[in-house]
Amino acid sequence: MSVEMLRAMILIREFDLLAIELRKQKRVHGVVHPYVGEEAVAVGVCSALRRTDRITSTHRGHGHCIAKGADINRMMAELFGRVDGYCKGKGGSMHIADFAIGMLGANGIVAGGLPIACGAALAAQLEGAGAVTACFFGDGATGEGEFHESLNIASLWKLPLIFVCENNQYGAENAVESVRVVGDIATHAAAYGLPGVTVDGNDVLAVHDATRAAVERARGGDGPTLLHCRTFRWLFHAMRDAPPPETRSADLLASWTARDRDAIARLEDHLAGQGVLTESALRTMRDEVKRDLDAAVAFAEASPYPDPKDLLVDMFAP
Amino acid sequence: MSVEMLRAMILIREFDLLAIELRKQKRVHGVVHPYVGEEAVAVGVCSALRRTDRITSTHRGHGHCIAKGADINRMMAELFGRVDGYCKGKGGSMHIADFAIGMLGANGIVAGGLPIACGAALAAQLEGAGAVTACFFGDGATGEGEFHESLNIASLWKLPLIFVCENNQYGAENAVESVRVVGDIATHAAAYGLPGVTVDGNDVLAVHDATRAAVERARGGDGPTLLHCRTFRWLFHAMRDAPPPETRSADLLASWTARDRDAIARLEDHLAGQGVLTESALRTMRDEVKRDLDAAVAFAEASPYPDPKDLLVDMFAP
Amino acid sequence: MREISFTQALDEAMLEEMERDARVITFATRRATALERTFGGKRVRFTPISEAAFTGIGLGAAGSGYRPVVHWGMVTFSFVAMDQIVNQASKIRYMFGGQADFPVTYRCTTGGGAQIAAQHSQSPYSMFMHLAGLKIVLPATPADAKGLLKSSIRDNNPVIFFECSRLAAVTGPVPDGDVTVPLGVAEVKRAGRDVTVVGLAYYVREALAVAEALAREGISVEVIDPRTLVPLDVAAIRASVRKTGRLVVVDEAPATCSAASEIIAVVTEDPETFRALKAPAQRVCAAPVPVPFSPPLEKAALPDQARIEAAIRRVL
Amino acid sequence: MREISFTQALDEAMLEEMERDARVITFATRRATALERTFGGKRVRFTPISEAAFTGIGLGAAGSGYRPVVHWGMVTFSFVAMDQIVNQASKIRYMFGGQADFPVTYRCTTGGGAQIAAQHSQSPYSMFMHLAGLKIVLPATPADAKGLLKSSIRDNNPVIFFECSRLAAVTGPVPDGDVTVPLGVAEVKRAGRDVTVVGLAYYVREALAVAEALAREGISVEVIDPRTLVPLDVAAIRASVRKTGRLVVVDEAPATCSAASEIIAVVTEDPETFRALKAPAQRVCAAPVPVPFSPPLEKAALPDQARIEAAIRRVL
Ligand SMILES: Cc1ncc(C[n+]2csc(CCOP(=O)(O)OP(=O)(O)O)c2C)c(N)n1
Ligand SMILES: Cc1ncc(C[n+]2csc(CCOP(=O)(O)OP(=O)(O)O)c2C)c(N)n1
Ligand SMILES: [Mg+2]
Ligand SMILES: [Mg+2]
Repeated sequence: MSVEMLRAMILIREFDLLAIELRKQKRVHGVVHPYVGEEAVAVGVCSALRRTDRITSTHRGHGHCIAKGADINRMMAELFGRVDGYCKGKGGSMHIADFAIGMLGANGIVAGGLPIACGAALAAQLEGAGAVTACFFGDGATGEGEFHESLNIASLWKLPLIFVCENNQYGAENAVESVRVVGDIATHAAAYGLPGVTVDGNDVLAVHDATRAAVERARGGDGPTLLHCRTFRWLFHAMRDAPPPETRSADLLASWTARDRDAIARLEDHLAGQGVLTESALRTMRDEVKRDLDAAVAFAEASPYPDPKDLLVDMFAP
Repeated sequence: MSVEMLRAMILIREFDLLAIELRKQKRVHGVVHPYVGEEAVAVGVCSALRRTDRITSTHRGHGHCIAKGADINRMMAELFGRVDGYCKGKGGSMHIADFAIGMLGANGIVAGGLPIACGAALAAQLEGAGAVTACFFGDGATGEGEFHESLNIASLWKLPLIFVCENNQYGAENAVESVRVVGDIATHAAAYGLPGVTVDGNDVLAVHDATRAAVERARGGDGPTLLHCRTFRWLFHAMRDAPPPETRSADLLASWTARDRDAIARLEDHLAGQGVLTESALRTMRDEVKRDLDAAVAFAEASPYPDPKDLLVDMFAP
Repeated sequence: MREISFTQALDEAMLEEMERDARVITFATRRATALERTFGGKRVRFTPISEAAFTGIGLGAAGSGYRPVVHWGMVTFSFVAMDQIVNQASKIRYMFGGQADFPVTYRCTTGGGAQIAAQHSQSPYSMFMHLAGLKIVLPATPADAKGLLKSSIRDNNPVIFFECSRLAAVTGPVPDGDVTVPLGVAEVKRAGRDVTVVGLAYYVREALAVAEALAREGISVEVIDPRTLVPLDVAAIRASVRKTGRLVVVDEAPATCSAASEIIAVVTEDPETFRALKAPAQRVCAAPVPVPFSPPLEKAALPDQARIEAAIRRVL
Repeated sequence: MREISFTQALDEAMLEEMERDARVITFATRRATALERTFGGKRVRFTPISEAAFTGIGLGAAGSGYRPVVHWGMVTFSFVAMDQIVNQASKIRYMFGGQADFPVTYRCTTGGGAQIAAQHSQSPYSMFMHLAGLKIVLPATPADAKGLLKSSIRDNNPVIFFECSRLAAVTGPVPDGDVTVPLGVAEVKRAGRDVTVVGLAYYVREALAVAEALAREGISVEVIDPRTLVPLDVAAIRASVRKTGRLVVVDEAPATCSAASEIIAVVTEDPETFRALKAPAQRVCAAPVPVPFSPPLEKAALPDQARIEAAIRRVL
């Protein structure tokens, strides 16, 4: 399982690094919000979920998709704006969804996914089959009213939900300390009568364990948990034609990207230390990831652009 | 000062009891939301404010107006829909304001006044003359996102603001326990890094003291306080043509309206015990209140309805 | 046929649809006591005053297999939830490439005339019509209310269902049994030759009263009730105007960018209908002000029979 | 005259107005570094991502003596704050009987064309126009952007100032010094005889390009830029249509209940203008879909020169 987690984290990182290159080359369109550095959150959480569990995501959603098991071919085709993309090219990077695997969509609106996640959790509660929903959002989202309303109602209704705050220390250019007074986002939980847990978001096993506990609680009918994952956005907030210049200090960046803090390196070292992963197995894994990504790009480029005459298709359900 | 507080509380109660009668008689229009039973909150808070301090109010706003020093003639004329009303008849019960005394308006939107109060507090902070703003809202308003956003930003900017939650145990027909898990609303404060204080909202002196402390903190530049006042709505939520039937238990009502819990009776007894208020002085006070209210009705009825040709007046400022 | 009120008709629709389909659930800030008794607290909930959250909950539950009916209370309160409506509900199916359906119905009351002033007397359906992606329903009679609410709940898309407050107590004949009214089909409430009056909600009644009065003078007024604003039955409206050559639209929303503007635009831009138009089309709408509280001002702000009649006479 | 970009023009307006009046303050979720350096962190703030709160803060500070300029970022994010706009800002002065003024300016970017898909490509000005009580500004050139932003900040009412994203980098001549452009005055950007084209924002440019091309064929197109949508310069638009007898309105919002619908309605309902109208008025608007991501679909969804030209030919 841990090896699978490592593979997923590497794939997420390489996917986004590739997306940046493709965007620079103008082969993919729109905006790219890289998840590089935060992989342990998506993978730690989703590895504790079942396929039938659901998630909602954010503008920075590629990692959540991959961690929940999305097909990178169709993701890549969506970035390329092609008909074989998850949304037939209608959505793009910020609106990838795969309802078949319970990925209910990226979302361009900060905190916009939280109420929707509550609704999915309500559905699961009514279904009674023990499914849970995990809902990803950033530190910046804690400034929004929808964050508060969702915590309140989820707690009141004991919804099977895990609120996953990805505190990557920044909302766009603003450091989290500059937009809220209390650093520990888990402190919000108390006023709603639900558990608030802070974990090292760069320790995928810790995230997994904390999620598992929250999932058990949720499946047991005891309601939601607020999981606060401290992590770091290695790269820029968003790019269109070119990556914007870095404005944060080199020291800060170095402290988070150091081998002992990088989630991927940490898991590699951990698995190596346990003797579960050899140097050559890791090399093979990285090669496979690269091959899969090359194949995804080939898949995307082989897919046609949507036909303008299909512009009105998908508007209203029959 | 305590005698003034008593007078204000009696005036508030009698004003609203009268408004109910006038509404039954269809002499005033629209909706009436009586503040009966909650008078100690408005009076306790506003007695700790200066005329140059500001408040924002709610749909249940008559008490806040009177406590801040509004003219009951012009209030009454507004309920009657007349040109001498505070809003020239354009606002009615839910939209009374008197900017001259810092009463920035009742508000028909639950939690809608909180951001506006933050704006007034920001203005005061920029002015630097030490003015503060008090912002009234109900227990039901704590379900709204604007409550959360306002607490966060006010704390971050150290706005000179007192958040006054009037927990009257109900939001319309719903008991507060049925819409939130944690009973003590002051617990929200911690996650924003500001003081949360719970007081007996039927003890006007306690409310006054707690407000004074919060005002001092605000004037000193240390930012907002969340003041949670436990009180009770004696009557129905709202009436149009007739008061709706009471759905709450007689025991519950009796426990809150008992002499030792009624804010007005308690202050009467306290002042009598201290020898500050004789029986006859009290009688005189009550007679004066009645006379003032009769005069207000006469003032209102003497005032004409607005001329329909003035329909477009007041739309845009020159 | 039974005569029941608009409100009773809506209550019947809810009851029957919840009986018919166990996936129909409902919530609002106000308790729906009768429904709760029948269907239990799992399917019938009351919520904290958190419109943004429970609007999104409706959408999320719809995308996960349920058919929520969410009552906002007054349309006023929907503005607290506007992110979920504009940025999510109206776009969610299309932007995800049609991979899931979102059968959620949002109900709300609308309109003025009850002296509850600016914030509580709004009629902003055109704001929602402008958003491609929502169906918009606005019934004018108890029978249409029941039949359209049933269709809305069965529709597989987000629907906003507006309930005109002044119609709540109005009674009318409502067929027994499971009778639906399709979305997107206008009804000619009265046939006529000389002028087409398109009325919305309460103003269908008022237009009919004016038509009745003018008939005595030999003026023949056709009254059309679109019943749904999205989809709008453009064909029916245009056909009527091609017949009468004259158009008056009556609604209590302010005129600017209103449903009335839209109806005039769809009539004017169609070559054949334009050629048939013999007089300037007229809007009879609210004055461009927030609805004032004081009765004489409120009356002056809203359309009435006199203003409808005057508009008809202007175009004849 | 200097040639500067739309964005530079707006920056100049902010700088000059903040210099001119110490009561002008500004906030947004994004840091305005240059302004902050000049005017300090008290007057120039960045906020948490809390649009509802900071929209109301702008209103409250305006009612307490300041002149806030609040930048929402994209208009998309204003929907989170819609309660403060619809229920508060648009009604606050009137419902309080005019006892205070609320000089607050809300800025936001708008429009599609950058492959950022449904949520981030909206042009919903008509939703705000419908609300009686807000002034609505939509400039098309750098000079108008600067002059209108100055007027908006000096106006004593809530103003929503839309900044078309596709114009941000466009340059044009901007007069030196303190030159304002009044709200409510349209500009004839090109005079013509045969057809009136009312273009909004980016589509003023596109309409001008089409006019230029058609001039070579001897077709004389008048291009009108309303510049402000509330107040709308109805007189100027009607006068032009009375002259040309033909109207095409071009905008990138979907057509339903749009500014384009409104312009057609004000033209059609005026007897004299109606009589002058020789052909059906035409809307050239976005397709009724959320703006799709993929470039060929997005292109198909939005108006372009070919569609403008086709509409002009249809009415000639
Ligand atoms: C309601 C809303 N306001 C503003 C924005 C613009 N915006 C996009 S991402 C972002 C920062 C979000 O920060 P955070 O929640 O911490 O997520 P992160 O980008 O760090 O993953 C902002 C302000 C938005 N998308 N939605
Ligand atoms: C945003 C919004 N949602 C719903 C309502 C309808 N409403 C009016 S008052 C009220 C209850 C408010 O409860 P609370 O905040 O406790 O104040 P109280 O009435 O008890 O003073 C509700 C639901 C409203 N006015 N605004
Ligand atoms: Mg962040
Ligand atoms: Mg209450």
